[in-house]
Amino acid sequence: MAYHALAAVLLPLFAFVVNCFIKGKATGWVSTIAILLSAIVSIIVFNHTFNGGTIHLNRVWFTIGDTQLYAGLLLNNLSTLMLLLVNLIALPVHIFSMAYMGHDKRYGRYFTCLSLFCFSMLALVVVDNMVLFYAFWEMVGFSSYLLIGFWYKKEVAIQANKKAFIMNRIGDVGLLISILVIYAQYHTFDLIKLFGINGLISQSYIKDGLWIAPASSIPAAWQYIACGGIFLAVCAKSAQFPLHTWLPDAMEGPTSVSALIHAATMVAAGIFLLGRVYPMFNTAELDALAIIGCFTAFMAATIALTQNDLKRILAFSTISQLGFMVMAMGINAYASSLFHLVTHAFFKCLLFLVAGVVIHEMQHVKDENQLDIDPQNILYMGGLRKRMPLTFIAALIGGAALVGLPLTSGYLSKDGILIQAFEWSDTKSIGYKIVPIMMLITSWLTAFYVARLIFKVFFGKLRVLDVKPVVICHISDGGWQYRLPLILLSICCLFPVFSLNPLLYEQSWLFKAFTTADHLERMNIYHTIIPAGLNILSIVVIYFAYAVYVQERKMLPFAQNNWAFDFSYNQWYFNKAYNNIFVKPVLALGSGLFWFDRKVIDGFIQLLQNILLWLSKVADVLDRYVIDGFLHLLTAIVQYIGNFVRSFQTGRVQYYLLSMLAVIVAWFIFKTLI
Amino acid sequence: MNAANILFYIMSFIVLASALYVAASKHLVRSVFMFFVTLFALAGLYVLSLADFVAVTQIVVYVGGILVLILFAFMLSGRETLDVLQTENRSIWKINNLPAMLIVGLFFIILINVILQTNADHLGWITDSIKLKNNITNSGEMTANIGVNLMTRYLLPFEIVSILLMMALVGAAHLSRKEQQA
Amino acid sequence: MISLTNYLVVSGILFCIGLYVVLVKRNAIQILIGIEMMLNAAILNLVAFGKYDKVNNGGQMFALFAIILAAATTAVALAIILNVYRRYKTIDPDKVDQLKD
Amino acid sequence: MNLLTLLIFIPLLFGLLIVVLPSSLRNSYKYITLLAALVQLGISLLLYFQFKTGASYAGIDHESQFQFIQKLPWINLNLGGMGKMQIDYFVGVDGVSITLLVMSALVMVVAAIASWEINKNLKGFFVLFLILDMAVFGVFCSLDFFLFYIFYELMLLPLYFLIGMWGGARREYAAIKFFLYTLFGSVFMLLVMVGLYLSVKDPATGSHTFNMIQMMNPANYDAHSIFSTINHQTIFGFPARTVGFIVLFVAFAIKVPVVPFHTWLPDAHVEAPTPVSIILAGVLLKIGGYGIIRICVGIFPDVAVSGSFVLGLLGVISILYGALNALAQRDLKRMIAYSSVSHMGFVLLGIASLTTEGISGAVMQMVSHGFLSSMLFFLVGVIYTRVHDRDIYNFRGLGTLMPQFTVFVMIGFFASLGLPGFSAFIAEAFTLAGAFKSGSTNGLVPHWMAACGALGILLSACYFLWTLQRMFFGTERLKGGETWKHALKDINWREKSALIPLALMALLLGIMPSLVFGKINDSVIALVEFTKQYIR
Repeated sequence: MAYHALAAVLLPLFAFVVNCFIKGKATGWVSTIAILLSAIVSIIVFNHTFNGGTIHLNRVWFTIGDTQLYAGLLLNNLSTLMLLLVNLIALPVHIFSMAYMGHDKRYGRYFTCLSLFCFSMLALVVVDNMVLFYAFWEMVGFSSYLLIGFWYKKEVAIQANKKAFIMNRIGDVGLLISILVIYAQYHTFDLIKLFGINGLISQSYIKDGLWIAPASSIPAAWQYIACGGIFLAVCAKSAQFPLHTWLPDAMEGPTSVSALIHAATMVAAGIFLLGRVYPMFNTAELDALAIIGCFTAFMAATIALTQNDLKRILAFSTISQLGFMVMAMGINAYASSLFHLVTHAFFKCLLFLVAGVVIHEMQHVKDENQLDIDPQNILYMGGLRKRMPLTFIAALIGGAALVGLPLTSGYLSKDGILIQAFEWSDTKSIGYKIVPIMMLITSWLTAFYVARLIFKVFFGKLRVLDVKPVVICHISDGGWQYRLPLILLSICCLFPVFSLNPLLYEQSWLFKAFTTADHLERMNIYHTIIPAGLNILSIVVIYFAYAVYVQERKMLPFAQNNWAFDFSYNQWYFNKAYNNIFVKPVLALGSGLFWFDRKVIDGFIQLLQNILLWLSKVADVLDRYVIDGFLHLLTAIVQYIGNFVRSFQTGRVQYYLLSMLAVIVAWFIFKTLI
Repeated sequence: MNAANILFYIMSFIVLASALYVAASKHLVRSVFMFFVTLFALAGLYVLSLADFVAVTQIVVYVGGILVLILFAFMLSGRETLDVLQTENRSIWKINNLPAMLIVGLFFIILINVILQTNADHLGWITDSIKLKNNITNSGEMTANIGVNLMTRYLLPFEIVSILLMMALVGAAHLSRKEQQA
Repeated sequence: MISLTNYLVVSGILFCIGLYVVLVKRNAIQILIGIEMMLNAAILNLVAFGKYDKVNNGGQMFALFAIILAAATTAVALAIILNVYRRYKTIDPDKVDQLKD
Repeated sequence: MNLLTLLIFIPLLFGLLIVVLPSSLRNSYKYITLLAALVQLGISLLLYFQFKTGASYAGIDHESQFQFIQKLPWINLNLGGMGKMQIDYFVGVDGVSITLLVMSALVMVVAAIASWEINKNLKGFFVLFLILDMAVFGVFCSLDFFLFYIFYELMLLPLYFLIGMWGGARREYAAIKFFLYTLFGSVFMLLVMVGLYLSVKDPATGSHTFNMIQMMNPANYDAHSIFSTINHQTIFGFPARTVGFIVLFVAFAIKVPVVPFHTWLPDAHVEAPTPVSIILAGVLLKIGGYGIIRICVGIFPDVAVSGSFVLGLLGVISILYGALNALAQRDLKRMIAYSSVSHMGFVLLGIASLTTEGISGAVMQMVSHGFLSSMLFFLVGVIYTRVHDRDIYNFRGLGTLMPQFTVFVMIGFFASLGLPGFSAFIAEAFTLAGAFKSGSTNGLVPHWMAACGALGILLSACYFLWTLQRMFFGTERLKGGETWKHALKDINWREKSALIPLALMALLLGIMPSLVFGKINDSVIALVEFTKQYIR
């Protein structure tokens, strides 16, 4: 099976290499066929491996000192699931892209990068050691960089990809540091040896301020630093506070890319990392994780309320949902977190593809009528329900899943998280209650902004007409390349795929695969009250949104000129703050150091040089005037005496007399003194 | 302090003052005439040191001879010389004179130094001559004594001087004659 | 009695003045005057010391010879000055610094 | 004929050929030079493949374990009462030098290709180039300190002239600065060398020797000599061995260059013509690192152990300082020069850790940086020869004008900033791994230094990406307008032929690091073992 998995990973790489050398439409087919094959292989792998124990295959990569580094595959439930998931998301996106990017001049380049991403992502989920994990972790970031900046002439796009890469780099450095700390502590990079059952991590403990491992011990601070590094990596990749700001900007890339990378797969890699290294964390660190996730989820949801850019709303909702997953990890709801990861991947990808179709059609409208509008702005949309029914239905399904309405996959995973959050808070002090409560509020906020999005886009009337009364518009669902992915993904958003019981998340096969304890025994009040309360209130909120946006009733809290709106609309001013707090000081530090380098260090060298020059001049003077000068002096004395004597021979009588007298006087003085 | 002393001081003051005037004067004719005064006063000093014959000779030869000769000389040399010389505008304090003054000053200090060190009044031979009554007093017939000495003791120098004098006169006459087409 | 030292001091001053005149003046005749002054200073010394030689009268004798020789030199010098003047149209000794013409 | 000797003196032969060729054939000089470099590359590859690995071929402090040895008596003077003077022509390689040899040979080929742009005084240029070439290989191969020193000094002179005569506007300033700096280092090195000579006795002959390998054995030191390992002599009140180490270290630190001895580097790089920049960055800097490993650590392991904190600190400072300075640059070449400072800081950090990972990583970083910095300087040269401008702000959207060039730039930049898959990633990761491990095992370099070093990776991303975004992306906007637009043609076959091998090597080493690690591993283990006895 391991070789199957290897094939699944290498197929996109093969497509990438082939695409490097060919051009034109063929590239799309190469990539799509590769991902199709890969998906088929991964289904086989999944069937064989899921719940079938761990498969580990490795070969020596290289030897350094007496440490041998292996390159290998590690297939367990988590990686097999991710392998399948990535392929299942990537396949529709590839199909979608063939149409979506069909008219782009750099079509070939797009699929080349897409294949590179798929390879990196697939490799990331199956590798068995931390070095390779880091390598593909960063490769994923790199391919995302390439794809965000795909339209490299667009200034915002290249700003965004730079920002994305650098922010991810912060996380990468964190990850690198924690990998290296772990290596220093355990002398191995192997994931199984480290995090497996009875692995090295589970054998180590913190005692008396020391982090004691079987091999060595270092101060406990380094355990926190290692975990902090992983947090940082998770925050960067999964766009959690405080490193979340790159994700909304990353929406400058093609929408299909956003669907694949920035909604479903790459951003989930952070959660996947948490899943991989889960045994490392102690309670305090998990609490921190829960708080980060909770805060991010809430913050992103509030921001999503006011955004007008279709993709940006979805981006913030992604951040929010990722916050849910991170929090779930933090509250020990490991299985729910991964469950939500999977369901979220499907419905968010679906929503992005819907957005892609809408944007594509709006772009057509814009091009055909030469309008000066932003095709992504939901304020210009509306009433698309009738023109693109399939898309509308897909959006409804996706939206319902995102809100967590019953009968969708989102209901299963999200409610599971909420229920466990309440259960978790019961075991903690009262202050921790705020976490589940905020999550609850976030859920309602989610319901509101999803409703706002759908109502604005699909209901009412086409607001482009406000800009220009008569427009040619051929808005439709598009060809099969659009329809097929939407249908596929919509199906995946419904409950039967995950659980036969639409109301009990515990019965999902996916959930069961990751839990050891049987949660059915712990049926308590939360299990009924939360889903019910949540959904009822969600429906209320949706109706409220309907009232505001479709029936256009004026409601007081929706004035757009208060500080709360500004705060939300400007994304809590994070960009500005980061620019002022980090970017500018670092640049200033760079300039300052350059000044220092020029003036102080180089100045010091210049000083030395000048001293040297001065010394050499002194030596020169010595040479010229003292040593040479001595000879010159001799000649000069002779000459001077000659001249001196000659000067008496002026022929002037009085002068002679004067000289004589002077000599006499001198003689007398001489005589007197001696 | 007797009359001789007072006279001596007066005379020497005149000598020095007139000599200084000569040195300082820019006017040639004036300085020449001032030189007369110097010479006269000197003659007075001779008299004070009891050398009346020398004093007379001084007046005769210098005042009567040399100065007249000088006056003649530049009267002969023509008017324009005088003009040039007289308009010469030079101050004694000029910087050019500074070395000369310095040297002369130093020389003077040396001279004074030597004079004071010599303590001339107590030189051996002078005290001897006072003891032996060999010094001239204002009682004696000194002019006769000079005459005798000239003809006896200093006869040879006297003759040589007269020959020299004659040669000088002849030479001077020869030099100052108008040159013909030679 | 007038002290010999007084005579010597006066003659020293006179000598120096004469010397100064000789050194400084730019006129041959004035230089001649300076020379005469120096000579007179010397003669003054001779005369002053001659006071203590009653028998031989050495001091006064030499003073006489000196006076006469001074007269002779003056005559010759004046003759020379006249000749120089005729040739160079100047009697500034500084400007007469060529041995040949 | 010994292969190493052949390798060292091949350039000299070709150089002589150029000297005797008349100027009318001046167009052939570059081909001759390229041929020399290719022959050298061939020989070095032959050496590489013949190089035997295994614990019995580790080298370091065992003379018999070196390979391709040639040892000829060179200057043997009987000084009577003073003993015998023994200077050998002694060359040989072990794991540390073999990879650097191959790397240098390849960089030399690239530099020879880059020399196409030289158009004045060709004979002088290529003869100096080949002399430099010879000296570089001599330095890497010589095992006799005297021979080492001669080659070391011999490098200086051609470089001085190459920068001073074929350089940019301020070439004389840069050349003098470079010359003074390096001369400053090497003059004091001479003193230490003589001191070592007087301290060490060859046990076989009983005479003083310059043999570096004999210098590594503490038993060979005279008990009363200045660098005696038993009696701790002092110089000006400082322990003599410490002083010796510091002097040698400063000499090599100037080459590396380590902050604060680095300021010659930006100037020299900026003013040097492209091929010389390539050699400077690709090869010369490595001589510093090589010298620190072979000589500073090899001969003074006791001091290296006790001073490793300072070494590591300097390394970290170099990493961060160089990176921050690079961030402030407008001149592309200067930016890359500062990035070299930053990247070479990893070498020092790795060496300071004295762990197998750290030293292997350091050697890997040297090899990797050899390829990558050559590539980057070559890329700068491409732009500079076209429009004679290097200011980052004067270019915009080069990606549209020169797509292939941009691809190479991206490869170069991303490889340099440590993208996995390229050699720099492996090198930097393992340097840092070694540094971290050192804190846990031998305690030489504290953990926080390694953590700070990791920040350098972040900063390198900042300045490379900024440059990339500023110069290559966006809509095209050039300072020179249409003239530049015409001048900025995409790269030609010659340039590609230089860039492709470098990019491929960087990629290959990133995917198969065993190409380097396999050869150096035994030597590195031996070196670590060798130093271990001094760690308390």
